[in-house]
Amino acid sequence: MKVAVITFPGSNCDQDVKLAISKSINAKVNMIWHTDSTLDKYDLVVLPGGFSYGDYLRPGAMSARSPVMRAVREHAHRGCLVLGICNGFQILTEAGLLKGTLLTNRSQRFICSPCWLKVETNQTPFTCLFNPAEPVQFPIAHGDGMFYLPKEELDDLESSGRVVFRYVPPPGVEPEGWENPNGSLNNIAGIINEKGNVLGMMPHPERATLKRLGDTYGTMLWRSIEHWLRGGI
Amino acid sequence: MTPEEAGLDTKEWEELKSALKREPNDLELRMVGVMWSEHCSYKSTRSLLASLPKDGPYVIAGEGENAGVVRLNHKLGLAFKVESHNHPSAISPYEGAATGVGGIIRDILAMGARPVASMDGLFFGSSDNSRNRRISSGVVRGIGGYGNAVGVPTVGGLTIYDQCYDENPLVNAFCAGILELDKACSSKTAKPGMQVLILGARTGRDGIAGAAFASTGLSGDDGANKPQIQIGDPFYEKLLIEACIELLKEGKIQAMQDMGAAGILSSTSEVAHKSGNGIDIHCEKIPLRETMEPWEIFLSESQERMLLVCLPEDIPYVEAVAKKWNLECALVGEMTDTGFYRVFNRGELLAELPVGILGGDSPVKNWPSSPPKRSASIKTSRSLNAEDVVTELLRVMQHPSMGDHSWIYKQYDSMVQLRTLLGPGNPVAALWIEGAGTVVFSMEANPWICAQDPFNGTALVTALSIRHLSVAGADPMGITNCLNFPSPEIPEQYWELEESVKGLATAARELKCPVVSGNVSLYNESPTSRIMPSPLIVSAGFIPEGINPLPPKPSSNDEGLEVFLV
Amino acid sequence: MLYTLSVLVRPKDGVLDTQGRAVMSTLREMGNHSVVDVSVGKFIRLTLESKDEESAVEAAKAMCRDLLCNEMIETFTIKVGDVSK
Amino acid sequence: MLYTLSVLVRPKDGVLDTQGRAVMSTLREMGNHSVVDVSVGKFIRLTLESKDEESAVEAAKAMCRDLLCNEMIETFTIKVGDVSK
Ligand SMILES: Nc1ncnc2c1ncn2[C@@H]1O[C@H](COP(=O)(O)OP(=O)(O)O)[C@@H](O)[C@H]1O
Repeated sequence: MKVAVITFPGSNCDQDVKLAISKSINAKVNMIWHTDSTLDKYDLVVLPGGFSYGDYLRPGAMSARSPVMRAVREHAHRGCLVLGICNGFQILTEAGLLKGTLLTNRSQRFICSPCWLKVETNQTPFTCLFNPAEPVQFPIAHGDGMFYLPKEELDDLESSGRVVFRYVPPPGVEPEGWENPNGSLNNIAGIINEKGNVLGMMPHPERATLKRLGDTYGTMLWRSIEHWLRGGI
Repeated sequence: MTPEEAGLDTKEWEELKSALKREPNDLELRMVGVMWSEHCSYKSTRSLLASLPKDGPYVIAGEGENAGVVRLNHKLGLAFKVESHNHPSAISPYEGAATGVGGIIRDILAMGARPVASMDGLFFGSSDNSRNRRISSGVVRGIGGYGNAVGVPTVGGLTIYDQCYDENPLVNAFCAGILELDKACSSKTAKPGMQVLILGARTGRDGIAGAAFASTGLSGDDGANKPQIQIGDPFYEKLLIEACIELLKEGKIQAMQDMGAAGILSSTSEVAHKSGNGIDIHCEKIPLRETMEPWEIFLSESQERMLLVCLPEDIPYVEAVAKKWNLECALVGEMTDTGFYRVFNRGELLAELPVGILGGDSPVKNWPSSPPKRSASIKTSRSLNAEDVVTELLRVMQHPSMGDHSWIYKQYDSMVQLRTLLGPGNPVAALWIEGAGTVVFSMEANPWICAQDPFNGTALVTALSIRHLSVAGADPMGITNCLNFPSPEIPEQYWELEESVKGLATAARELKCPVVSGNVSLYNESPTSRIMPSPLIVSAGFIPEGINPLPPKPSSNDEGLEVFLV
Repeated sequence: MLYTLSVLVRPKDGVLDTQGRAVMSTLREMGNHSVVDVSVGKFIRLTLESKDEESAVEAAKAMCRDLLCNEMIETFTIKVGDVSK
Repeated sequence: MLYTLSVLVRPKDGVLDTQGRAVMSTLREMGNHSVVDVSVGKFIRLTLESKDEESAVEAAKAMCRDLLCNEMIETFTIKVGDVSK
């Protein structure tokens, strides 16, 4: 399996993603520079987290217009897999590859903390090995993670089952009075496109991969992708 | 410009003239004024700091470098340092704290290390007023805003509240980096004939003479200090880090220096002085954002710039890497064997000073020292009954300094780079270093004890910090420290500083944990208040690979286990 | 000819303007009870080379659509000159 | 009476405009070579209750000093009405 991790100026989780993937599955991971214009022969393209272009203007706005994004778009149109994590998710929405936008957290503050998620569907290449009944824990670290989409489109997203990850209260905490960390509509933490090959998520699976750092729920995401690419679902 | 305006007293002015055997011109005078300021020259503390133990089994580089370096194994080293950004943070909390983080990161980078972790020591006023709230929220946002974006995790810190910081908040920024020992960088390795480049941002009129500003008390009139503030751009810094590391990997940097206080002037004169050479700088080659006078160019503290010293044949390579990362790169001068610091503008010689005058041979100041007369109200011992103990304990526990600081560290990315074993919220911070083992940091301060007894207080804080390492199972490697004090010009205050340094030296020596780097911030006082002696200590420890690190965190399964007091 | 244009970008409606709401509540906490609404947007000043004013405005419009404004959540207005002058 | 005021906050001349620098280089990379300068600031629209225009402007000025503008690095201008209209 061949993976491309794109480095935009200001990306800072690119090496982390590479490390997490290499430690979890049998994959060759290449770093791709934002000015490159081709992305042939990759099974998975990852847009990593960070502060590309310093989050200036709007997070992800400038990266979405960089040369490599044309290749990412073609790659997505061919039906190949694209994963955007955190800033990568913001870039995918700015590039129009995913619906919606990520607004500044309701608290107006950056939040770095562990976070519980429900996997809404395992009918995607990214989640096929997850058990939707079991919540998982991926950390979040962002200032702009409040998912927003106008009402009709949001309803459409929900009814077509394209919400993949949702924030849920930590185990033992009552949903009553609980608020998601950033104010996201419908507690949305990650969504997929209509075709089902482009996933964007605010939480960081690569930060929940290495055993010595704690939980390893993230490994399941990498293994799902590997499993799906081998033809299983 | 008079000598006084340049910040020189009569004695210094006489010394300068006799060293030069002539009167300096305007530009020279300004340059000397800044380099002889407290902030750049350590003139009040140089002799005190000489007593600190500096050598130990782990130490590779210490004195006179941008940061201390200790050895983890035969391949890898750890560079670390803490630095104050107190005055700028008081004036403009967000920008001041942010550029503090940026500056210490560049110090670590200058050793040839990749910055891997930050910590912040914050001392805020305790009075509940809008100014204090503005300062604390601005500082925290600034530290997060810079650290998060630049991709260096903030893995711990310390927050102290006391009224003495109402007017004089303190922001101490710590950073650590990992380097390959055979690629370590130093300003000592520059040689005549090598080229001098500035990599990074253009120079503008920000933070001019900030170093001199940091060497005086706050005037109370914020307005007057306004133009001196620098603006940080973590995005640009991230590019600068990556570009420098790429160049280091390829061995294209012979010597490197960050541009901190007194910008181009201090970085270039330090390289020349420490390597024992001379240097020629050509003013017109320095990329500017706006038209500026030569003295402004030399003193500007524009952020996100590094000084590189490279071999002539490597210049095209360096320029290509700069282009890739979209950074300005300009060849501005060359190392010489003249022993002189020379400034040219389009060939015209503007300044010519012996390198030593700028780089280190500034006159020292010996302030009078006298122990304060203890007021009778301070009792050294007092008998307490059980009830008193509970009351006192509750009083201490309710102090905001003991409170929950998670509102602060939740705003910091503590996990990026995937090394954080223990982040904020733990007694120590711990990082996993691939190919070496676990590095542990402990940051401590206790100004209240230091105010009672600066010698024992500082020794105690140092011992506490090192004890934290031992509890985590780590072998102490070295200490960095930030000495935050009020003006040394008052004999009682100078005495406190003296005692504190002695306390640090004694504890470090006894506990065999050498002081590898540090920073002094004096004049933390306003017309109406001064800070308590506030030395801050960070110690670094190591647990080699293969040894089971860090005792497990207490958990509910521990019920029934016995507790020992050792 | 060099033209200076002011691009004013505003959040589309009150619901989305979390920053505006945060600023308003801070302003009120600080004692400014007369404030009834705050919206926080961007003021982007462009200086560009163009043959005439009309094409300068057209160019700016295109830049707004392509980059400066996210039309899902924001609206923009272009004014000739620097509106802050 | 209700007054609407436009507050335009800009990076001070000479102060590094980190956003403007990044936006300009992206605009140019996208092919807008005619752009020679970009500055990114804030457009804050305030609506407030006031007895007359003059005191509305005075109130807005105070809010700028206290919160909306960091005069160390920014300058502000207040215009009566919504400049984006
Ligand atoms: N300014 C800060 N930045 C990051 N972490 C902080 C900060 N202040 C406190 N912390 C974290 O909060 C925890 C408790 O802080 P503190 O009460 O000062 O420490 P302790 O009581 O363990 O000496 C520590 O783990 C520390 O790392």
